[in-house]
Amino acid sequence: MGFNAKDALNEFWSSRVSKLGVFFMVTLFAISFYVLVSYPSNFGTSYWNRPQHWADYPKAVPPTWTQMLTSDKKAQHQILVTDEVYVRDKGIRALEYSIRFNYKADEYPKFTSFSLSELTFYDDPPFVYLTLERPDGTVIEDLLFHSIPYPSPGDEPPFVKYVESPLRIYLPGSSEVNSALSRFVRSEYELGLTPLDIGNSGQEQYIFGTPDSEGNFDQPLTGSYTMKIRVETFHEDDTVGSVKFVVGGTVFGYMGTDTLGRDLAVGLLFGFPVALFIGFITSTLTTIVGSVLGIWGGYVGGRTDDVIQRVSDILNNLPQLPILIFLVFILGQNIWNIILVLVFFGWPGLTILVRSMVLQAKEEQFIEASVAIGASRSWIMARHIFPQVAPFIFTQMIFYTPSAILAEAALSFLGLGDPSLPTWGQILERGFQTGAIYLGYWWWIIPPGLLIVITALCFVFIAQGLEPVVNPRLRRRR
Amino acid sequence: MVLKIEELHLHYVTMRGMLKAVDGISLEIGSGEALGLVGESGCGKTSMSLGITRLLPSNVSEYKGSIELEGRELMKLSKEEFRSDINWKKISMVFQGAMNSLNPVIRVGIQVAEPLVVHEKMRKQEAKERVLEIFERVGLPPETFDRYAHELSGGMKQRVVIAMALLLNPPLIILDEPTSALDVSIQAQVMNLLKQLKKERNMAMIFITHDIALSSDISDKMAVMYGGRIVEFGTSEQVINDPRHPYTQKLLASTPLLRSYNEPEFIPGAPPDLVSPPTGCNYHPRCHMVMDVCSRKDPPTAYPEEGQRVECWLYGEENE
Amino acid sequence: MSSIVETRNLRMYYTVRQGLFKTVPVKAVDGVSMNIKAAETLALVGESGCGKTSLGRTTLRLLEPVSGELIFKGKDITHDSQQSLKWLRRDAQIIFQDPYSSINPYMNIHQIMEEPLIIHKIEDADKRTEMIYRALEEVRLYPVDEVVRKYPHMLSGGQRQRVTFARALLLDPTYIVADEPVSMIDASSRVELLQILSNLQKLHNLSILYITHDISTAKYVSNRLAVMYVGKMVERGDVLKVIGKPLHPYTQGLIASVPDPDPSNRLSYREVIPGEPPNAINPPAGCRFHTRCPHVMPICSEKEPKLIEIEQGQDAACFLYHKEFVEEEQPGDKR
Amino acid sequence: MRLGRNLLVRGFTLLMVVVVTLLLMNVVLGATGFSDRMLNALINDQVRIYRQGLVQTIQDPTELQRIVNNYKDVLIEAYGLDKPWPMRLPQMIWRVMTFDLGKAKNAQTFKGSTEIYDLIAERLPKSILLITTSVGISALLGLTIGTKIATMPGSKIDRFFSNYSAFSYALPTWWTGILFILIFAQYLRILPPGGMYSAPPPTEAIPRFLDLLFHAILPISTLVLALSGSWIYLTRTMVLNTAQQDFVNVARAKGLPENLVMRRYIIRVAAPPIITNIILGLAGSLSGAILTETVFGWPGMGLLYWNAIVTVDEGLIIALTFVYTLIYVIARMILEVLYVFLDPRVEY
Repeated sequence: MGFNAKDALNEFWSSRVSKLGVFFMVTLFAISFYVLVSYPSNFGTSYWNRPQHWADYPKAVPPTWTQMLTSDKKAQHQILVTDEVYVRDKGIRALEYSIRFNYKADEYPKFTSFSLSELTFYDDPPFVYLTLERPDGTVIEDLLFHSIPYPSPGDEPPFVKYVESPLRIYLPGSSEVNSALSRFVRSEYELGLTPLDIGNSGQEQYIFGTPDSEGNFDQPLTGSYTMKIRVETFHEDDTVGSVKFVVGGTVFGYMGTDTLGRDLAVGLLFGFPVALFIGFITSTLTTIVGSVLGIWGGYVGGRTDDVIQRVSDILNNLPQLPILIFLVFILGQNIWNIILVLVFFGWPGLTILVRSMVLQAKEEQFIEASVAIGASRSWIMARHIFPQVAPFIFTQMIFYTPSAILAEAALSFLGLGDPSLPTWGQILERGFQTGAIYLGYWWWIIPPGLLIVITALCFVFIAQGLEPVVNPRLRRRR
Repeated sequence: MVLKIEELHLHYVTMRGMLKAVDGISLEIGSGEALGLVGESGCGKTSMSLGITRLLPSNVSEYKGSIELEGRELMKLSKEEFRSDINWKKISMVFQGAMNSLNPVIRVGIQVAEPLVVHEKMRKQEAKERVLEIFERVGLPPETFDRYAHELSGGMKQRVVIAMALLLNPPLIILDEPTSALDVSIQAQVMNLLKQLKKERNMAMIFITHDIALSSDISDKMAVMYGGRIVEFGTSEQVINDPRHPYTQKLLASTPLLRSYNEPEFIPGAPPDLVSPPTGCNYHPRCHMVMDVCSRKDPPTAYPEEGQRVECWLYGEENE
Repeated sequence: MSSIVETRNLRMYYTVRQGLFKTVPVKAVDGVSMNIKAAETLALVGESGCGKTSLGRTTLRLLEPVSGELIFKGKDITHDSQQSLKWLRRDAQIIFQDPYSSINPYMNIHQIMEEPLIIHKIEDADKRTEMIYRALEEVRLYPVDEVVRKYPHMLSGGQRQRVTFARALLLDPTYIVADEPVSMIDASSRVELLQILSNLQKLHNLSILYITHDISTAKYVSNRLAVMYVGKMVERGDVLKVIGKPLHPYTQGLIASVPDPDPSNRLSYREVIPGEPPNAINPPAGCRFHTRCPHVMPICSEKEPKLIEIEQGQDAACFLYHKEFVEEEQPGDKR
Repeated sequence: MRLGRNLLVRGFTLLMVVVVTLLLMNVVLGATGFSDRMLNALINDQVRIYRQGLVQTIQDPTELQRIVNNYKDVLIEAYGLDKPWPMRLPQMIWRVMTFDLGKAKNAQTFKGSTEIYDLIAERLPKSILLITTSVGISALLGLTIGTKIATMPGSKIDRFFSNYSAFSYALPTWWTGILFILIFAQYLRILPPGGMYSAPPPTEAIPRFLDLLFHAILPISTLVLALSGSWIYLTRTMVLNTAQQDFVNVARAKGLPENLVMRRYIIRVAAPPIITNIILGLAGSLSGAILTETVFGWPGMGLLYWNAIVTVDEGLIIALTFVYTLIYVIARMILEVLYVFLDPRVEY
């Protein structure tokens, strides 16, 4: 039967797995496209693998949605940032920020922290005041007071600070906060608690709670809070980049965080384009090398063929992973090294297959007919041999894509991934090395593996759907 | 009568629709008689033999009719009864292409001996002796017993396959194009062997071929198949010397003769597509004597002579 | 009449691997001299493996001769390079046995027919189309407009084979090797194809080498008949003479083996050649047929008979007719 | 003797594989300057020991330095460091083959040896135990289930296994292992999360064996899950292909009982190609084993490999790569022998 593109497409589309595969594939591409557009190019080095970037994030907490599974409402980790400033010029010049947030949990936050970045001042360093307005109308005045230290002697104004790393104040570590809270509970609830008592029993319950009849702070006060931040300055040109208030929770984001506080959702998303990139580049290069050598060797025959056959036989007989480990270890953990090594060991399998198909294809009499007409070798290979094996090669290319993705993941898992490009395998490796399995951090272990499996499956499904369409055995004449 | 078939139907389901490979066939063979089943490729000859031996492919959608062997109705037998009583004991078969009929990884002698061990519960040594006897009869040296199929020439393989079919001395043996893969000189040897065996053992044979000249080399009776039906049936003399159906006439006229001169003719057009056959007589689009009625109604069966049967409107009654 | 193709003592061996390192030559064509005249059809018959196909291919230089001479239209082309033979690829064509395999299933008929024209640099697309239409009309593939758009799988075997005929004719060749062109075609259409072939031959004054194992079709299309046995030509001559009165015992056996439709056939045994053909790696010494010959004599296993004229227009290589004519040993004979 | 020659040919090819691997490894080591660094480290180590031995007897520091430098020069010459790396190739290959690659940095045997050879000798049997058991079980599953479902193509169970094989292709072994630990060891707490024996291991033979079995369940299940899918599917395809051959029909026409047809005409004929695919699948099982050992802390060569990577132990990595190639080649050789006996047609 001749090759009919429309029939082939129909046949392909008639299978459920192909549809599933195509659906997944489209999704993968959409996500990858989103990532490519929205992520910075130096994501791996400047964000993912830079601990400072994740300082405000909770460490090793499960995703937010997990609280839907339990009766207790967990404290959601909130990172609240604003650069919307109100400048008050009467009296003391002050930059005022206001952050509204909701607190709905049944437990207290783990901690709170305040940050400020990109401060520029010209005269004396500014003072920072934090005031919290609570849902029940009570106000904790001057919850935090912080004076920015003086610049080093010899520095000239303007003094620019907190650009590389922001000023970060961890509230539980601050005795001033405890004193402020001690004042607050005395004036509001007439409770005599020393700052030391506050610090020992956890200041969060006093910031976020009200006492019951027995004076116990068991239940957090839920509702809308407003944190007012006032930066009092001594020069009219002083500016602040942004301020940040963190309510430390026990659940975070869509995918939770790892022990470094990295938002796993961010890392997992980045894995999409990387996986597709590795898969496609590797399978494309492998296919090109493999099919060119296969067609050439198979058709031309003779000594060229012998050499190609020998080499591919030997390479194909090597156990891949050990050699992969060895080569990547020696050559360096660079994505291109990994891809090149995968291609180097990938082509022989395809060459052997393509060659055997070409040997069969060249027995077709229309090849000899073409020779008899006076066609050149390249004409015959391009016009008569290639079209016969092309659908098969295409399927093999799709089939090889997941194995490249899996191979990279395996290498990454063994600690040989390219650190500048975070992949799912690397996330898993970090999790494994940290002992996430034994600590029960399932959200660190299951999603990356699942994504690898789904991505690989999507290609396998498509290849399976294509197989009956292109398999020459299933597509015999008459 | 050894074999009597009535209204045998065998239809397949294909991607394109229902394929009526065998569409109501009747024939009968007496003991010691050879029936030549002649037809072009795709006319249903091979399906017919599969229908008789019940070696049905998985896509069969309809299989009905009556097959009577030595007075016993085969269609009523269960699968297991058919296997243990009929297969090879009563009907053996020589398939097209001896190369593919032999298991490549088992010594041929063992394959030949198998039916003796399975059906007659013979001990291995005894079975081997019987196989060697029959090998000698078909002209195979005893060493053949321990050979693998790929070590034998085409002619030898064909003899092995024939020996295998003869082994249990069945009353009926079906030969499906047994010589089409062989060279003419070997083909003649095999035909002579078949003729001898037929005479010696008084076996009934169905000899399936596309070559009417070859068929005449052994057949006492002939059945000409076209588009899933037998269009003409009779003794070899009747069919070859006095063909009645226009198709048989043209088929004979299109055969180049070696020993006398004729200007061969051809039949225009192509055999019918059995998924969507023409209405009325299957042959009418190619027939040189086509009439109005041919395209409208199925042709009647006529009996121009004793023992001769033709499905054609030329000989049909008007009231059909 | 002048010869279009002539071979002198042509030999073509190919090698097969036996074991790992050893290769042995198969003497497919082992010293064949023949000629095909202008506008004549020579039928080459023999059983599978006798070298008839190899001989046909070698005359087109699709297989490389190891020795002897190959003369095409008076020019020795035995050793010309493939690059310098482009004219031959235009002037000589081949038709294959299997119509299902001899045209590319991925191309439509127009593309299939266009290929030789593009290769031979016929640049004008309109002219190409015109040539294609004319050729398809000559092989009676109507309606041409529809046929050119079809793919091979939409055609029957006979129609496909007509496409290959038309393609072979496109470049207006003088010589065609037809290698079993009808053996895979149904009996009812076979004759039609043979008629087309004969008509084309007359119309274009073609010289045809008709290779077949079926002597009865050879009788209808050819002027002369040549019989090959294990790489050697054993008999040749006017087709009706050879069939009517074959000289070589092999030809006699071959002809006796072929039945005509006749109900009385079943009543008698056919005269047959005993045994099977020897293999061409190690052919018997002397006359290659002596192992199966009913008339074998001592000399037959010692010397090789020469192919010489026995009767007017009929040559045979057999000691029954001429004990004195021994094939001279060729330098290439000894391994 | 065709059989013997065939085996010889295969043996030769596989020997070539080992040679090429060695060559490839050493060329890469040489060209990247890795072997220079390694040999330097080796020499410095020896020089340090030599110096310590001399410090007691030679008081004069310049004299000491001179003697030590002399010794170092001798070593440099002995190790061939004064020559460019291609000249050292034969020596280097020999070194790899004899595991003469220094000591392991951060691993030792039970008895405390850090010699690479001792380490591998201790770990190898444990890996082989894991690999052979899993390969054996997978092959058994592949053969039984594969032939079974081949008799009912298109059925539910057939479709189930074809989906299963797609899954097992897409499922990374190591992730499966991690999931197993998470489920069976972490949450259900019915199986140990890793290791080969409990600590302390039982001393008596039978409890010891049961303990080993207990620890082996998860790693073996992981490997079997990864391997069996494709083997089942392959067996099914091969059996289905064979079942379509003419001689199977002939066997049925002969009235042979269906189980005999299945055994002698289908499975027997399909066996050689199935074996071929199992041979090819071996490479996969090896890599699966490295990762599985790592995940489960199975103290075989795979875990050693991982340790070597984590501790950047060049010598150990080189030696292990070589050993893995060797194992693979030997396993293939065994299967090839089997193959030659199975298929009378085989000719190379």
